[in-house]
Amino acid sequence: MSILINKNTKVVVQGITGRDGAFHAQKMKAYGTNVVAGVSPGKAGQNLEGIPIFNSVGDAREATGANASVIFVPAPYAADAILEASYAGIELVVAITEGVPVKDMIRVMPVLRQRGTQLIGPNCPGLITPGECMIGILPGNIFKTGNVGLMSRSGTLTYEVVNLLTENEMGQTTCIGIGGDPVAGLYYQELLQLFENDPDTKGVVLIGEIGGDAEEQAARFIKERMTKPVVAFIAGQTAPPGKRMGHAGAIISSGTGTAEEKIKAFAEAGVPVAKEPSQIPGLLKRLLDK
Amino acid sequence: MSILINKNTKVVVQGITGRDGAFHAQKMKAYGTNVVAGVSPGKAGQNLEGIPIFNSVGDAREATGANASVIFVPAPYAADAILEASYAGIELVVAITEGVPVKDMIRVMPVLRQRGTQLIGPNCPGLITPGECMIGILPGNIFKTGNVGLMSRSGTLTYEVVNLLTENEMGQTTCIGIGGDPVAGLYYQELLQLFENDPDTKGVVLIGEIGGDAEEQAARFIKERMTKPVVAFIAGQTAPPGKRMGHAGAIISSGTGTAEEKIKAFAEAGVPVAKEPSQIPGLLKRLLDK
Amino acid sequence: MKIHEYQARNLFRKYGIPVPDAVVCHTVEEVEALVPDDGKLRVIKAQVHAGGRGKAGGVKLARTKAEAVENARKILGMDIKGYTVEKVLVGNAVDIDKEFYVGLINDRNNKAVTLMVSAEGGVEIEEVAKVSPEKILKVTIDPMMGLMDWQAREIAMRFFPDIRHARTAADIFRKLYALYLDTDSSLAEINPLVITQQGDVMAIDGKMNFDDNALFRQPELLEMREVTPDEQKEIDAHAKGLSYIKLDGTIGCMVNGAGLAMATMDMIKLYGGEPANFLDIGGSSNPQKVIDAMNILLSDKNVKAVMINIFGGITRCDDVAKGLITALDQIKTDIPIVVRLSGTNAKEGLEILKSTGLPTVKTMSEAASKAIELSKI
Amino acid sequence: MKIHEYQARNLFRKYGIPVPDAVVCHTVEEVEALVPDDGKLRVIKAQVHAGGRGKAGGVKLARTKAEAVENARKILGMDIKGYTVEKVLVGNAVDIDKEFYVGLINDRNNKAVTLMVSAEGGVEIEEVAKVSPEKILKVTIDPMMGLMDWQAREIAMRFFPDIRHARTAADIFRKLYALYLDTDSSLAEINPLVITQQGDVMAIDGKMNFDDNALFRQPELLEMREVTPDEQKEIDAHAKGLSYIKLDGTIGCMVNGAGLAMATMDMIKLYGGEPANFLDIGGSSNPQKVIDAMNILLSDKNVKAVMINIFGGITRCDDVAKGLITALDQIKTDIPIVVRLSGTNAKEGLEILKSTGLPTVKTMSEAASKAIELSKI
Repeated sequence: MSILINKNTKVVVQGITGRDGAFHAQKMKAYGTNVVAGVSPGKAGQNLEGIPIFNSVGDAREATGANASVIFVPAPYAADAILEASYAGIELVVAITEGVPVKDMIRVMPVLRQRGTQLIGPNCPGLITPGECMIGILPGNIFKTGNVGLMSRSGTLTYEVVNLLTENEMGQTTCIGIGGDPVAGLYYQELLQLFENDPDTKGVVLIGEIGGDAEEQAARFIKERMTKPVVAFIAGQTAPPGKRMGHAGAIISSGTGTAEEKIKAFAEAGVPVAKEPSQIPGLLKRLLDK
Repeated sequence: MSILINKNTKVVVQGITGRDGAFHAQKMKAYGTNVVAGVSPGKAGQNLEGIPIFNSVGDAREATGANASVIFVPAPYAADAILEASYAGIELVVAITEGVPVKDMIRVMPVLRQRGTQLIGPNCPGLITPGECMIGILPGNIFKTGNVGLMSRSGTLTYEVVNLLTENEMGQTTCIGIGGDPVAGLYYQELLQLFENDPDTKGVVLIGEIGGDAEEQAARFIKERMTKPVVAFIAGQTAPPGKRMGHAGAIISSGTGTAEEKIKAFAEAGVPVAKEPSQIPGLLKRLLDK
Repeated sequence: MKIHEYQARNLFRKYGIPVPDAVVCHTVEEVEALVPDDGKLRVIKAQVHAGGRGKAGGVKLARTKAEAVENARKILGMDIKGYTVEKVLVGNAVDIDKEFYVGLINDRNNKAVTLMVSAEGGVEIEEVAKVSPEKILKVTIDPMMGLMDWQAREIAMRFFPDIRHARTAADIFRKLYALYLDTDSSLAEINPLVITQQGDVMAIDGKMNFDDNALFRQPELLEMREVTPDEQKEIDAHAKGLSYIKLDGTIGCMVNGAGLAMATMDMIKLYGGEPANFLDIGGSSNPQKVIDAMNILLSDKNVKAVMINIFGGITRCDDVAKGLITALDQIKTDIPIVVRLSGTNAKEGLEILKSTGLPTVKTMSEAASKAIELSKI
Repeated sequence: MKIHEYQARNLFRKYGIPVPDAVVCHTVEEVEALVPDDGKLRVIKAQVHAGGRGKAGGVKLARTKAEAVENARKILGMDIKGYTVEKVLVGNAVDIDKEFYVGLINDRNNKAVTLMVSAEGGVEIEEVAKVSPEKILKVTIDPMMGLMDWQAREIAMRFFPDIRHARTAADIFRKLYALYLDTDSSLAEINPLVITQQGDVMAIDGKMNFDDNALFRQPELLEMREVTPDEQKEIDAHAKGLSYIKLDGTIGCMVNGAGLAMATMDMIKLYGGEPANFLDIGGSSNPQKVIDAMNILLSDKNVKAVMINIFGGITRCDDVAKGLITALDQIKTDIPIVVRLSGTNAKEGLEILKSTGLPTVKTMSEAASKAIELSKI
């Protein structure tokens, strides 16, 4: 078992003829993901290394039964691509695109809610259920099947942590990069709930960042609802207030969103917070062995 | 029994300090309608002949438990008033205001659908359950309790017909003026369904007009779903194509919406169509006596 | 409210919808002055608020400037369905490869705006709708999201196999929708939208109507308004709180309420007469309104008898009767008038009117028969 | 992106939000020339991208023109939190009866724009939020419907008992929201919004930030952009595909990925050092990027050692190693450099780097300790 995606997930790649879209479509396929279609308006009938291309997500879904999509279209058009997927009936949309205006995402959100579309991202590396399905730009080779669930706002930091887990023989059910943007799709709480419900997930790693109060909310959620152990890590403890650290999401403002507050919230929820990534496997193992 | 309103309906009057609002609020109260509140921003604490005035529909609803509202505010602000009522949790909104831009109504519709608000109008005379509750500008004295349901796109034509029914001792369960605007709230089909479900309603009178295809759709609905007898009348048989007859809704265009087509549709549904209003009571009586 | 093709064209241009170059001319002299002598093929089109101007000879081609002047001379001043042609649009003709229809309309059933596209462009869409409705693609536009990029593109790709054409067409759909919303339009058509032999996608002819209820917030549209004398009469009536439409019969009618007014006209016809007009005086017993209404009514020389049909609702019939007496005192006319009063306090009202010696009746049917009878004397 | 108060003021004006009369002056001479000698009370305010300018002496009152000139002289050229004051706003002082706070912000939790209003205006809203959050009314704006008329009025009526004030305030809320949307804003504040003793409602001071991701479609905002030298460095880095923020420590770091870069800085601190910067080179093994990054890094004279922290994902570590060699060949520096490679093909990468003689390690912890150690030599 896993959450959100598995070997039955059928993926359509939006923007498959772009540089990144083409590259990662092939990477996903090589990993074993069931990439059933690509979308590129005006290129219907062509194919990319055997992946058939359609004019629209609607056409792709009708022809292939795709139920998940991954978006590589440029930022100015990304929100529209999300809408297209949602209206076409795609259940899970993974938006890799970086730099999507916040206003566009705010506009999209009510539609997704109404239509019951689940969104990961934008500005995220995607998600993976090791050995079954990888959607996005994750380096599949560092993941390993197992019983740890992982969610993170960062990219390479996630890989760093996954690598440590894998090196310590702690494989993963599903790992999700939720993206660092201020307004994004599925967030810690929804994913924590999914991991709580997934029988194969025995423990969860939560990788947070400064900015916002998503980690504080996650901490409260864990305290109230989670029975499974969670270990956290917060990046950006030394970041100066008001400075952007690469992600639009990582701004400390209004006196909330500091690493101290987040660490305190986790402490109150009984969630151990690793001082450095290398402590994570050990902290989690201790809780799992209890 | 009746549909939509009865003696338990609590009405708030939006725009109660305007000329029409004040006049008809008192008329409604005089008829016996339970007018519990009026709204006029900035005039909270005042009252109109004992009807307490509030700053907003939200305040009025909270204080009085109003579950229906009637709108007399001027056309440019009418759609906003409908939204205010809907967001305040009012279940039935009756918009009397004439001249509301169609674009405003189109904008309002999805909100009403999402929030489950029922709308009558705009540009309508309102509705009445004789002896229990009158919301709008209907002349209460011509109505009489009984078992005929009536719905109409016109104002005075409705009174004409009601008067004939009443003179013929055929009282009414509920009479609704649905308004003549191109985009309006509850329409024939929804109301036919409500009358079909109302045990006290034994037969229905449908008064239509040229323009649109609401009557054709109603005819299909009657054929497929109604067990109770319906008698129809269509105004505007002599109207020249393309001319506006007072209501924005009464335009014949694109070769649909003519009286002939509507009459044909009713004939196919087995619904007798009166040639002139005075035939209506007789036609209905014959069906009820069967 | 309607506008001319050239006005729709200006709006299209303002919104970035491509149209061929053209000039509006009011006189033959203007055509001489404004149309260059460059040997280009041009189209001269009458600008009137009437359909079917092509069949009426209001659209002509010109291969030379001389021919353009000649044809403009023929069209200017021409009568098309009762409208005199006061302007022509002289535009560059384009080499059309394929024609399409694009339209936006307020859709009563879906309570939203509907986009219609058809590959049967250049002909009357009403005909297409009747004969082969399956050839018109109809898409309801979500009022919350508008016409989305992907959606416009998906629709365009069904009609334009070349993606470049499809992208331009999608862009035109979206711009037309923006124009439609911004101007409180009730109908916006491009017919035809064409692909030229040079591969350009552009709007050749356009039509727009607007929601009269929204004109209060559309000052720019009001400036474009042009009215015929008949329309002016209707507008003047509206300003007085009356709704008036002239028709061709002999029985003038004055009614309170639009539905009842239509039913009154129908009844006149049913009883063998022909209504001279639609006239709704609304819900008021104000004598001035009755005077205004009667004046408008009687200015129509075809009227041989008048039927006044009032149903008393909130307004009581006795009040209406008093208003009628004041009004009829001021209006001296030989045209016979039948008054029907019914509803609230009808008895009292009829009693009051007895003194006038006017024929009074209690039902619509009686009123109609009586008026027809009197019109034939 | 941030703009100055006077720029926000211009935007307010454009959207019909009332503001007091004022002029922007760059020099004392401009103040002499532009400020009339009318005896009106004026406020001279430093225009800098820093908060707390009042406390820093950047805001002064002037009762006469002479005093205005004098105070402008004091403020122009002043240093506020590292920013030199190059402009002052000289505006008419108003007689304030009551002050309010109004703000719009992108709300992560509700995934919508939130309107905040407080009767505690004129002070730092962050303080109010900390001390008495119940004094701030927060309303999430439905992205579909926007800030509706009735809603703005209802909110305004809670703060302004006089309906005339409430209507003006509601109007200001709606205009501010329109401005916010149109400009892809991420923060728009009026603080304070005041009622004057004359009964006018107006915006006295304003602040706006904008979504950098949307600047591509906001050419007017780009024209307003003013950057400090430090910001320029960050912008230049961004243009090269790098994300750079200068800090005050001695350990320069170069990392792929923002989260990992932050974790790297944290680790340096954890191990007793101080990071000199945040520098994310993104996901690429392009040697040019490494060269650019190193050049930026080493331009900071405080840097005593460099820690390169690369996690190979899709990008393989051996490719990165090759890029590093090319880059380090071109950069001659005495500053010690520690390289950490991990992830995909880390072994091969480390092998390749051996030839360079650079200290290479496999974990972040090792890299941090080593870099700190080398920085102290």
